[in-house]
Amino acid sequence: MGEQPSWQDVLDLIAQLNESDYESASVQVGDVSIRLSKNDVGFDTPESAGRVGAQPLIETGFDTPATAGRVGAQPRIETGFDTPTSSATQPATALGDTIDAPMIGVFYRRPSPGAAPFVEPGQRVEADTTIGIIEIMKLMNPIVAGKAGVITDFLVSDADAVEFGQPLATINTSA
Amino acid sequence: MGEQPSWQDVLDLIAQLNESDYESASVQVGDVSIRLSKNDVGFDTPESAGRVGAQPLIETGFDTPATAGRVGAQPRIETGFDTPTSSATQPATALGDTIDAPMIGVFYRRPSPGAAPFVEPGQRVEADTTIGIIEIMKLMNPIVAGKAGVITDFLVSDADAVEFGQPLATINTSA
Amino acid sequence: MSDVPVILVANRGEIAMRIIAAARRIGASPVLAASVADKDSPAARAADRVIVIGASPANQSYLKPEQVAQAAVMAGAAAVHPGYGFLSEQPALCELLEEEGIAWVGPRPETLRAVGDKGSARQVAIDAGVPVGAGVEIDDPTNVVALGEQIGYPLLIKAIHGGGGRGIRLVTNPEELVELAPQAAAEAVAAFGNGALYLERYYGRARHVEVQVFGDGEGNAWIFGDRDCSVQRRHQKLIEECPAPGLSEKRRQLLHDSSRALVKVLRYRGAGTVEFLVDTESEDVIFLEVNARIQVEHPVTEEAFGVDLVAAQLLLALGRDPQLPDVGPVPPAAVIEMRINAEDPNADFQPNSGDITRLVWPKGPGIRIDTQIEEGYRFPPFYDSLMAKLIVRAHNRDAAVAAATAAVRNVTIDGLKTTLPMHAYVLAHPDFIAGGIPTSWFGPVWEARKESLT
Amino acid sequence: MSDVPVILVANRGEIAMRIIAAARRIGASPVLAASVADKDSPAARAADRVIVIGASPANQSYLKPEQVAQAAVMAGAAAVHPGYGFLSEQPALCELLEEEGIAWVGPRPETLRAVGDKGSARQVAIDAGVPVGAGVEIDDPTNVVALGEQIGYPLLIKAIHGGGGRGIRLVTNPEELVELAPQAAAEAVAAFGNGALYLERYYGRARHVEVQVFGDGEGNAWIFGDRDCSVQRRHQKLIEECPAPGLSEKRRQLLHDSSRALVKVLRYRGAGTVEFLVDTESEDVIFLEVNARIQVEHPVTEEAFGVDLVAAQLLLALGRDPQLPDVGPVPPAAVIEMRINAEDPNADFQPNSGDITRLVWPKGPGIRIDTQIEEGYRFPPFYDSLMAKLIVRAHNRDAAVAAATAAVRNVTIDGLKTTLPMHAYVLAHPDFIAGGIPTSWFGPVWEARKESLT
Repeated sequence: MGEQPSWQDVLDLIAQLNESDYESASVQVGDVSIRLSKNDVGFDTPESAGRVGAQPLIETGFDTPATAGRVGAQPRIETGFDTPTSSATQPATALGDTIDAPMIGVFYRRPSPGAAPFVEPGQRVEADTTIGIIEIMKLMNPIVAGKAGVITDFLVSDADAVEFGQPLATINTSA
Repeated sequence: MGEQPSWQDVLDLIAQLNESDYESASVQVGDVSIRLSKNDVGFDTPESAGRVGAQPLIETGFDTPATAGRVGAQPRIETGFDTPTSSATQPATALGDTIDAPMIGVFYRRPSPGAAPFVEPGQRVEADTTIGIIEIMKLMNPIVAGKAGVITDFLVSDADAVEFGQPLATINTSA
Repeated sequence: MSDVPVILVANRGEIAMRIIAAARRIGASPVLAASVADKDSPAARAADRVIVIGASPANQSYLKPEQVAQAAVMAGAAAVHPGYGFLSEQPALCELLEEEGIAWVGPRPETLRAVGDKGSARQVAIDAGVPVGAGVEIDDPTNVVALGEQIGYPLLIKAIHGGGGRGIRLVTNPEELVELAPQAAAEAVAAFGNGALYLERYYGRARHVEVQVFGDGEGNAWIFGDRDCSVQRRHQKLIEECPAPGLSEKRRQLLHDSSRALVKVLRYRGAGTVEFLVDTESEDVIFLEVNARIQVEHPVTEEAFGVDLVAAQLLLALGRDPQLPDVGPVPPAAVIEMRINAEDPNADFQPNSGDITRLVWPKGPGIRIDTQIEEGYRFPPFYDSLMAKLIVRAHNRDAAVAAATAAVRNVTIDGLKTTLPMHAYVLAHPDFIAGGIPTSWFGPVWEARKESLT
Repeated sequence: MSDVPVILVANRGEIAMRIIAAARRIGASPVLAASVADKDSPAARAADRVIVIGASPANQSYLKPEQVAQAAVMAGAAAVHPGYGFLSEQPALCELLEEEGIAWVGPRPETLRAVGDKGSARQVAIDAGVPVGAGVEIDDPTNVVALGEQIGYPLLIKAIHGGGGRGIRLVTNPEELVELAPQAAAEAVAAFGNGALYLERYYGRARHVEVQVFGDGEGNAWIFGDRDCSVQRRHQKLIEECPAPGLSEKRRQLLHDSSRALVKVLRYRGAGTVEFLVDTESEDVIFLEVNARIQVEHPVTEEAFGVDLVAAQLLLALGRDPQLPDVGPVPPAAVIEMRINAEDPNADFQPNSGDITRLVWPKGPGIRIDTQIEEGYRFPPFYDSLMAKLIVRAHNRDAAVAAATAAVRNVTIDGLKTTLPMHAYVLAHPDFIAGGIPTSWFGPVWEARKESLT
């Protein structure tokens, strides 16, 4: 959602949500935050996000402030992985699917230094196409795409350390 | 939302939400925050009530959960006193003003047992009209209305213990 | 009426939290008497019930004996704990409660009176055989040499009708005394309408050492060691520790025996503190006063000896066994308390109030935090600046200083200026690490630091 | 690279919080290696950085040496603390880290191997002159009377190739032994393909007493007293205390001296525990095993002696002075730890997971809470059921039991079933109050309670 919603958008959304079956709803777009609840459990403060009842109906996919503010100086890339709801509600056509690291380690896009990359952005892959290697304590593990589509971008550089679940690349599965 | 919602926008929203099934609602747009609750449980998390940022723009006047849920078995009547924002935004014609206890003690509506009450509901009072007595450790303190108007109701019974700031009576100052 | 006794907590802040915890420990029901400003405070939420006794300023709420007594009646309280400060040493509330048959968690009103006045407290100490400061009234300001010799130098000339630090002169030798005494008399006549003067020995490099006592009200005493509270700024304690470091066995015994004698003479009831001045330049030990209440710094004693003094106070007030052990004069641990105040140590300790936006406490063995504040708490402007007490225990003093240093480094309080930088500085100072600094130490040291920074 | 050493915390839950606190205490930077389930946990928020090492199940994350080692490399860790459980006693991770030049917070890999196997641990104990249980192999199952006399009754017949409790028979007299030995041999052939049998003395009413050691890696030991962990259900400790109550001076010395001898023989490095079986029906004391890690119950020792064992582990691993004092055999306080598990004691201790909707801890002197949980925390189903440790310290055991009772009463955990009711019951039981119950005590007592309720 590039632009901020208008006031009418908010009213429409509330009307729409009221007709829905959701017990509670939380919508945040930039500075605009809307939270609704049909039961008496109510909403969570930022501190509690990720805990009780903190499954937001819609979220923009960034880290919540509670998380982002607390992990210290080392920046992390953890864009919403392990949150099934977010990928479920992400418009696939807009952001595309991601290929996530199945293990912690060092990601290589090439079979060996100086060699050509396994795949390049724009290239079509099948589910079993190797897109890179993750090295963990000297062990090399080929990483396959896991789904068919066109690789649209790599989200990590060659020889980057990656954590488990970290998105490695985006893939357009509709293409 | 570049512009802040107008007051009419807020009223519209409240009207809409009132017809909805929501027990509670929270809308925040920039500095404007609207939180509504149809029951007395509300949606504040207990920790946040009464603290930073917990000054609701509009509140329906019940106890916040932090107070209501935690004070134990003894019920209290503390309808929003000491919250200047609430009285400032309360539509005077709807709820009426209150006359609040200026001290802790035992409230008496009569000068002595068996005597007629100082005032009855429906009666017109001036600012200096005595409406009762508060006894504190054997000391009797006359309580005056503090504003002119018509007493619409007494909120405590004769010989009730009252706390500082507790509303004793409602008064219609427009009448 | 249930059989769970109600304890009315007639205080606020960290000590209200502390009393509530003690009430819960003994199975009682804590009810908080709160001002409007505190009616939704963490202590209010921790209590079983809150009774709003008055407006936010303390002189319209916490300092009103009738309002507190009324709340005690409304709460059906079995006992009222006044904490420290406010009405804790005033006979007025104590007596109002006695009339209502509600127990007062503290000494008898006559004890409060006997120790509440400097003159009468001094007389009680003399009666108990406790060493008091040498002092003598001047009959003739032009004939003072013999009196000066009697007291010893340095000494202070004080106007008897002065007060609050006014009308005091420091004299270091007989020549000064002869010169200044007549001037002081004349000035006292002009300032106070009365020229009466008093000579008192001055201890410029004395420590503040106090003894924790607990009396059964019949003359028997538990003595829970001593505390050093010499890190002071303008008579405000900043850091306290238990035991007092570097006391000789003889001095320690004098302090403890003197305190025990005072408890006996007063038939003292409950927790109290006997404060002494312990000179570092002579062998003198001087009685200062009796604090007839629980003190801010009581946790260092609790942690050092493994006791719960506040629970013991409540039990005694309810007519039960306070469940206190007999202990030796020196505890098996060293404990340091740092008072974290909402004051800016780099701006003359100016108090500030506002929102605590982030709060992280250190964790781990031997760390205790006594506080009311929490993340999001709005620190109110109406009351004193004590935010929290950070208490650290270790097996000996060196380890306690190291642990305290680490603990201070690992506190985060955002939103307000606090005294934490001052604590970090003092804990790292070789004089403090050596132990046994006098009360006059902090002021110039902190000033010198300020100057070294500019 | 900064000069602040990074400590990788390779664990979760309360022990992760504990290690993070110790890292902060020594001025190090804690980085948490977390599974996906724990990446936003309170421990994750308390750390300076979180590295996601694998999926939620422990066998895909916390139990993978390569993944933890990789995280240590990525973190730039100076040392890795494995906590307890998981990889804490596995040489594998230790050795991977050694190759990378990263310190392992624990004993050397050869020590882990030497004490990790029952047989080799027994041999080490014998070499150190530590009493081990009497045991003898049976050559001829039809000729066992002399062997039975050698061991003493009651005794156990064990199939050497059995395991997991199978192939074990309890024998109380020679006649039973003569009758059962040939049967057991035949059954062992049938069940395990090998009829070899072993006789071992059986202690039906023994206590579990353990000694906390800390070795400098050169053969020298600090001994930090003993702990009694006899309140057990199916070999799971429920309540631990320090010191072990009612030990004679002679027995205590045997336990401590044996532990010191083991440290010397092993040139043991860091914190460890030597577990013993202490019989209540004889004078026997039997070595059980060495736990080559920090233990769940280490806080009772820390609180009793005023030390920080986890900080000491980190300091030693970083090549620094662990800053530990020499202490006497008996601490100056009594401390009790209650393990609060997410288990329903009224439903066969069935574990449960879910949301903690309300959480209130008791406060006051001598109370320490080691936990990761907080209000709103979703207790995950993937790991063990330990939610929190409630640790209470007082000046003696009676006061500690009373304080523990009050503390348990003042815990509120809503949303999950916990073992709190079990703790309340045990703390009020005259056998526990008397002290010195055997490990066989809890099972039948809890069963009897259940039956008395129905």
